Formats: sequence, structure tokens, C-alpha cells
Amino acid sequence: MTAPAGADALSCYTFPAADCSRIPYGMYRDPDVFELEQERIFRGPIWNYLALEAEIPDPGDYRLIAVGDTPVIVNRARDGSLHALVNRCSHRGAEVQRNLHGNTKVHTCCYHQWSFDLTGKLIGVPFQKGIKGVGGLPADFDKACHNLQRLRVETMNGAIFGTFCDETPPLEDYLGPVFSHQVRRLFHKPVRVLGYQRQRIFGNWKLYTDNLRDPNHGGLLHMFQITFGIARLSGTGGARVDADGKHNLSWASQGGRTAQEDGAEGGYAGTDRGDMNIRLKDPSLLRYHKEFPDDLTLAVTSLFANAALQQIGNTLAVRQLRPRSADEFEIVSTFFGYEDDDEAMTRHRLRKANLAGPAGLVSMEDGEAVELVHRAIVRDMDKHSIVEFGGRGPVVDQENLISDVPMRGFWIYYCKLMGIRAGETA
Amino acid sequence: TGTPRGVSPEMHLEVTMLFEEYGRLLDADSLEEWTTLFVPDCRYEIMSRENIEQNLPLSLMLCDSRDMLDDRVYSLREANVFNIHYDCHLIGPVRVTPQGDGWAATAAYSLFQSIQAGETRLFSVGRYHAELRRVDNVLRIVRMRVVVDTGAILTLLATPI
Amino acid sequence: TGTPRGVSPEMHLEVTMLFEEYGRLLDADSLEEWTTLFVPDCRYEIMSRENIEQNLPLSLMLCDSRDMLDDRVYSLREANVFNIHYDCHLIGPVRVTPQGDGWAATAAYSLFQSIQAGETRLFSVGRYHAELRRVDNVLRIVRMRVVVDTGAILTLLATPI
Amino acid sequence: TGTPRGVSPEMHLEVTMLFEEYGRLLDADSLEEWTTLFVPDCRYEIMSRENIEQNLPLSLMLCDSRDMLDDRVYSLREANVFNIHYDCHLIGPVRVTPQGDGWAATAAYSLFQSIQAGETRLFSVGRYHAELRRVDNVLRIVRMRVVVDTGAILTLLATPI
Repeated sequence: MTAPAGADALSCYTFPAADCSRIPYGMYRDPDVFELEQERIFRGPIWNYLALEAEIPDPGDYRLIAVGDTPVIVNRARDGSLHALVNRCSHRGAEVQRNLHGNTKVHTCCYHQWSFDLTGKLIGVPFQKGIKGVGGLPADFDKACHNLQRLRVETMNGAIFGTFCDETPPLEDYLGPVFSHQVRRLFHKPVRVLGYQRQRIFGNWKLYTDNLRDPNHGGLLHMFQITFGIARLSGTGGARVDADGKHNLSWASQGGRTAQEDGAEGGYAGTDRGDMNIRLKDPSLLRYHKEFPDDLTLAVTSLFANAALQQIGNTLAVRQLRPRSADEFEIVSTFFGYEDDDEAMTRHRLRKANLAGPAGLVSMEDGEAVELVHRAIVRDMDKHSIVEFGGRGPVVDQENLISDVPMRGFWIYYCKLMGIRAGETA
Repeated sequence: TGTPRGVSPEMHLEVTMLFEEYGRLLDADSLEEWTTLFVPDCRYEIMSRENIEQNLPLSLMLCDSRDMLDDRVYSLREANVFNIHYDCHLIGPVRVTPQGDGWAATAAYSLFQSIQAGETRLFSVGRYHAELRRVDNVLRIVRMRVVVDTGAILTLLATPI
Repeated sequence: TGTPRGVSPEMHLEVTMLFEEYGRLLDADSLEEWTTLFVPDCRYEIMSRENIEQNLPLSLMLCDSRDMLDDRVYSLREANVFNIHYDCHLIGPVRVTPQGDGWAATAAYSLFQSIQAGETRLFSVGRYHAELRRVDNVLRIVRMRVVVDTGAILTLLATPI
Repeated sequence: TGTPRGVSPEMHLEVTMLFEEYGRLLDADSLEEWTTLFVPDCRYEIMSRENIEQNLPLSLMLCDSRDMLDDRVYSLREANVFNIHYDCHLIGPVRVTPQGDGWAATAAYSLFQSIQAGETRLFSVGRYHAELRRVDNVLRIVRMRVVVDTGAILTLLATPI
């Protein structure tokens, strides 16, 4: 077997430190690296977040998503079982399902009308035997060998995950106790989908996963949350990681300090951040109705590699990361509440949705930050980012927010899957 | 079909000029002046056609009062970091129909964004759905729903559409 | 130059509203309602500027009666497979001139198409050339020639421009 | 805000039709006719928003008389070699305000260029700022400043915006 396309690209870049405290720019810009990621990360031994069961509640319901850059159908079969199928006809490779969502008995390719049941099984080939013995497929054509490509699927509290790889451990093991808990925490009762937001960012997808694992930026870039006390670097918060360091929970708890409490001596001295004199005319936007047994008011759970579960106050969403090329990715956010929310709570969540997403008062900056980096690292591919807030060495839980240690956790696991040896070359 | 009854050229012109001003103020980054086009108990929301067609209530941006709209603008000025750009709104012919003690008005728009160095991209297309009322002899926006066909937001959505 | 003689603001508004409705109905995928804007013996055609400038008669789409236009729409609904999309028409100021017992009207347009997932592209620009007549007190389209500058059609041309 | 005082629907329509004609003549490559919309002592300039915001006086194109404008067109016909293209101007609602013995008028525009083979690109967006005067009973352009957001000109700028 020959090495996959792009494998040579990895030899161009060095990770001088085994703890990934230096990241070569080339990992973000090289199209060959992107190609390799599709095989080794997104089709590798990981669980990709796919969708919520609440989005496809009835038999026949389906939605189109993407895993890495592969188009995938997620649907519920007649017996209620969930399936994830590559949306590509086994005949000529056309997209089988063209509607973004809907309900169907079969997926029929419009090109030559091959049809597949909701488990991906090829069930119909028009004119398979030709007409009166003329035309059609050869007699030995076996439909059973031409099903839609399937992903293995597991669910946890209504969150659907899929993997291309036979070696991926069970979902519970992959998530580990801390992150299984986070999934169950957010999906502790049936959810009601409120809607979708989509955002296309013109930068590398890993700049976004970095950003998710960098609590240090939150209190410096997102001035809305600093100013209005949602989360300040001086407040109570931190990061938790799993045994591999690949997943991350960035958290902050109720009672995060306000600018007023921080005073002039806070760490914001010398920046133009942390202004103490601005107020909202309508502060109800910031109100938090406690709804979890713990005190977390901000909990963003980043699951390796394509998902983030978001609680910003009462703004709940799951974000799916869809890489498109080395230079572009899409974030598809599914916002939700719970089935037992009353009208007032739903209204509260819809108003608080202003905080998150592409127009989010505490999140819009991420799109800008990613593009700022992506543009500036265009040259000097073997120069490096510095990742040393919170110290070097092992990746462990952080009891403060002035840290980007979890970012290193992502990269250590990434290197492992990609076959990159970090720290061998000085 | 044709011209809605009861809307004179004067009235139609007045509504068109409100839309014109709406776009012009946004393009000039006069956001504080733009919010004065709305009544105090206004509702401003940007929704994707995707959500609307699925009867999903989520907005991309939602301000259910003039105060909240002012806060959004204030936050843009003081707190948010976003891509520095110029907007250019092109607004199509406006349809005006009497509704209750005011008017309903709708128009298609296309919005182009340019960076400081003068490169332009198509940022968003869609349609305005407005409810208007005359207050103290001036036409004001009671409700503005912007339905965006371009639901996949490019980079981020900071300034209003 | 200037305002064409004999066209009052009321008349101009009525024609503009017909164009507005034309674009709005297409954008809402109300194709069956859109065809009712035409008279029975209408002619609808989309021609490339390339062919027109060479005096070549070939159209991209040609319906020389309302029946044929209805058939085209019916076929789109029942028979054709095409890229699922939302349209957004932006129509510029309309020039109206009296012509025979009706009016000639022209306007530039830009047409944007968005896919279900909210990504938009410029699909076509060009100019409408219409002949209008009042029938039973309602303004109708007798002839519509759409001259497309974008003669190199992106992907395919299913829904009318 | 709202409708500017003192501008009737008739006046507004007349100005809008002048802008319509402006765009239509350019799109039809009727440059010689287009220059007749200007008074002899006119000023036509295209400026980038970048320069304007820095109070820098440099234009992309500047003609400070009708003669100079005619020369520019003549040069395009006889001397310049440029990309062969079709223009399509989309012009938004026009704001008209009385000014001195004439009117000030402004409107947003988007300009698309297509090559002969029918491929279209967004060429420029921005805003017209015009001063108009009635001469011999016809509305004429005294001054036109085109402020382009798209200051980074694609390929080259030959034909006027």
C-alpha cells in the first residue's frame, strides 16, 4: 500500500516540543495536511457528532450533514433505529438525497433512480435485467454489495455520534466519565430544537478548535462577557480535560466578577479591555435562570474533533464543525431548549440566543480572530504559534481561566492520530 | 395584483424614502441614527429562510425593544471586535399595503461588504418585511423582520442588515 | 431624456409595482401566480445579449403563449429535476413609456440564487424589456423579453428570470 | 428623516428617471449620449471611500468639464484598449433634496460586468452623490461624485461607473 495523498506534507513541519507548545503554521494552511486529516482524523478512530434525535423524531425523518467534508445522511428507519449513510449513490457517485431535511420511505437517486432503504441497503435498480434480455446489468451483479456506505452510530441521551472506523472504542469510553457527564448534563431531558445558525469562516478549522480550548482569549477578546460579568479572567472558572487531553470543558460559575469588582488593579490594566463604565439599557439579556444542579453559568464542551456543546447562561446549542478546505470551514449550530420549557422560558432562550452564533454578542469575535490568524500566517509555514499560558508539560485540568493548556491536549492527540512525532526535532 | 389600493404615490414615496434612509444610515455606519427610525416598543429580527420554512423560531439577531436595539449598537461600538468593513445596501422596489392603523411594507435587498482596502463581496441577500406606523407625523418602524436567503453567514454578522 | 411625457407618478408606480410583484412571486416560488401576470397571447423569452448583438434569434427560454408558460411551470413542478434553490431578484428603477394602446417598460435586474443551506451566488444580471397592456382594469404583461448579460448560465436555468 | 420636504412625487420621479437613464445609457454603451446628461461646466469624479475617509483628494477618474468628459469617451473609442465587457447597473432608491437652485440626489449602486462570452462578475458597489439643475426645462447633472466602496479596481476602470 502506498502512503495516503499528503503524507509527505507532514515531513515539512516540525513540532519542536513534545507537549505541543509550538505549532507550525503549515498545519493550518497546507492542503495536503487537510487531505490527510480527512482519512486520519474524521474517518479515523474518533466519534463525530452527527445530529440530535430530536431533529429526526419520526421513522423516515432525515437530515443532511457532513462528517469532515464527506456528505452524510442521518435518518431514522421504520423500526426507529438510527443510521448514518454517506450521501453518495453506489452507482455513479451522485448525491442520493438532495433535500436538506424531510421524511421519506427510501432515498432515491434522481440520476438513474437507484433506491436505498433507510439502513442504506440498495433495494431498487430500474431495468436491472434490461428489457427482454437486452441491456441491463450483468447477471452476476449483486445488489447486496452496493449499499450506501454506512457509519457506525451510537447515541447518548439523544445526541447521535458516528464513526467511519471499526477500531473506535465505544462512545462512553471515547468520551470518558467527565465528558459523558457533560453530554448527559446538557441532554438531561428531552430537547426541543429552536432552530439553526450557520457560519462560514475563511480560515482553517483547527484555528477554531484551538479557540475553543483557549479560555485565556475569552476574557480578553470577548469584551461583552468581560464587561457584563459573564466571565472574566479574574472570575471563578477553569478547564477540564479527559485522560488523553483531547476533549475540553471550559467553564465559569455564577458570580463571575464584574468590572466594578475588579477595579483598576485587575489584570486588565494596560489593555483597553475591562472598561467599568458601560451599562446595558436592557440588562434582562444577561439574566440567568438556574437550570442545572451545578453552579456553571458557562460551559463549553469541545469534543474531539468536530463538536462543541454550548451553555452560555440559558443559551443552549450544539455546534458542528464542517471543514471544507484548509482555508474554510462551516459551523452549523443547532439551538435548543427543553420540551418542558414554558412559553416564557422559550422566549428567554430566543432572546438570549443573541449571545451566541455568528451574530453573538459574546461569540462573533471568534470568526474574526480565526481569519486574522489565517491571513497572517500565509507565509513562513515552519514558524510556530506559542502555546504556553498555564505552563508547559502535561495536559491537566486548569483551575483558572488564564490558560491555553487544553489547546496542547488537542494537538497531542491530533499528532498521535496523524502519525506526527512531536518533539523529536529541535 | 398591480398597485395596492389606498396607497398614493405620496405615501409610497414616503415609505420608499424610509427604506432608503434605513439603508443609507447603515452604509454610513450611522447606527445610532438608524435606531431612531424605530419606535420604542419595536421588534427587529434577522431570521434565516431555512428556519422560517421549518417553522423554527430562532433568529440570528433579535431585539424586541428599542432599548435592546440600542444596546446592540452600543455593544458594537464599545465591546465587540469584528471585521472592519463598509456596507452597501441595494434595496429593490417597495410594496406598501395598508395594515391596521399603519402599513406593511416589503422589499428585496442585496448587501455587499467591502474591506478597508476596497475589496467587495456579496454578503447577504433576502427580503425586508416591515410594519410601519406614523408617530408624531413621522413614519416609524414598528417591526422589521429581515429574512435572509444567505443563512450561512460569511465570517460573522455584526452590523445590522 | 428626463421623465417620459405622458406617464404620471400613478402610472409609473403601477408599472413599478407590477415589476415588484413579478420578482416577489418568483422569489416566493409562486410560479403559478406569476404566470397570471401575463395575458393569454403573451410572449416570454430569455435571450442572451450575445445572440441579440449578432441578430441571432435563438432564445434560452421561449414561451409564445400563456398556455406554453403554464406548461413550462407545470413541467418544473412535475417533470424536471433541478438544483433546489431560493431566488432573490433585485430590480432597478423602471422606465415607462406609452406605446400603442399600452406601455413599454424596461428595468435592469440582478438575480441571486441561494441553496437550502444558505449559500448565495450571483446567478444572472441583465435587463427586462416588457410590453404592458391594461386588461379588465388590470395591468398585464403582453411581452417580456429578458436580455441576460450572463449568457453563460450557471449550472442550469430552470425557474424563470 | 422620512420624505424630504418640498420634493413632490413628480420631482422625485423625474430625478429617478435621470438616474435610470444614466445607468441604462452606460449599460447600452451609449457613452456619447450619456455625456449629454451633464451640463457644460460639470464635474464628474470617481473617488474611493478609502481616500475620502482620509480626506485625500485623489480621484480614480476626474473630469471637471463636459469637454473633458467627452474627451474621456472619445479616448475610450479611439485610443484605449480595455477589457471588452457589458455593464449592468443596479441603482437603489434615490434620495432627493432641494439644494440652492437645484437638487442634491444620492443613491447606492451595484455594477456588474460581463464578458462577451456571458460570464459576470461584481465589478463595483458604492454610492452616487449628484447635484442637479434644470437647464432649458431639462434636468441635468452639474456634479456627480461616485464614491466607490470597491476601491480595489478589478482589472481596470475604463468605462464610467
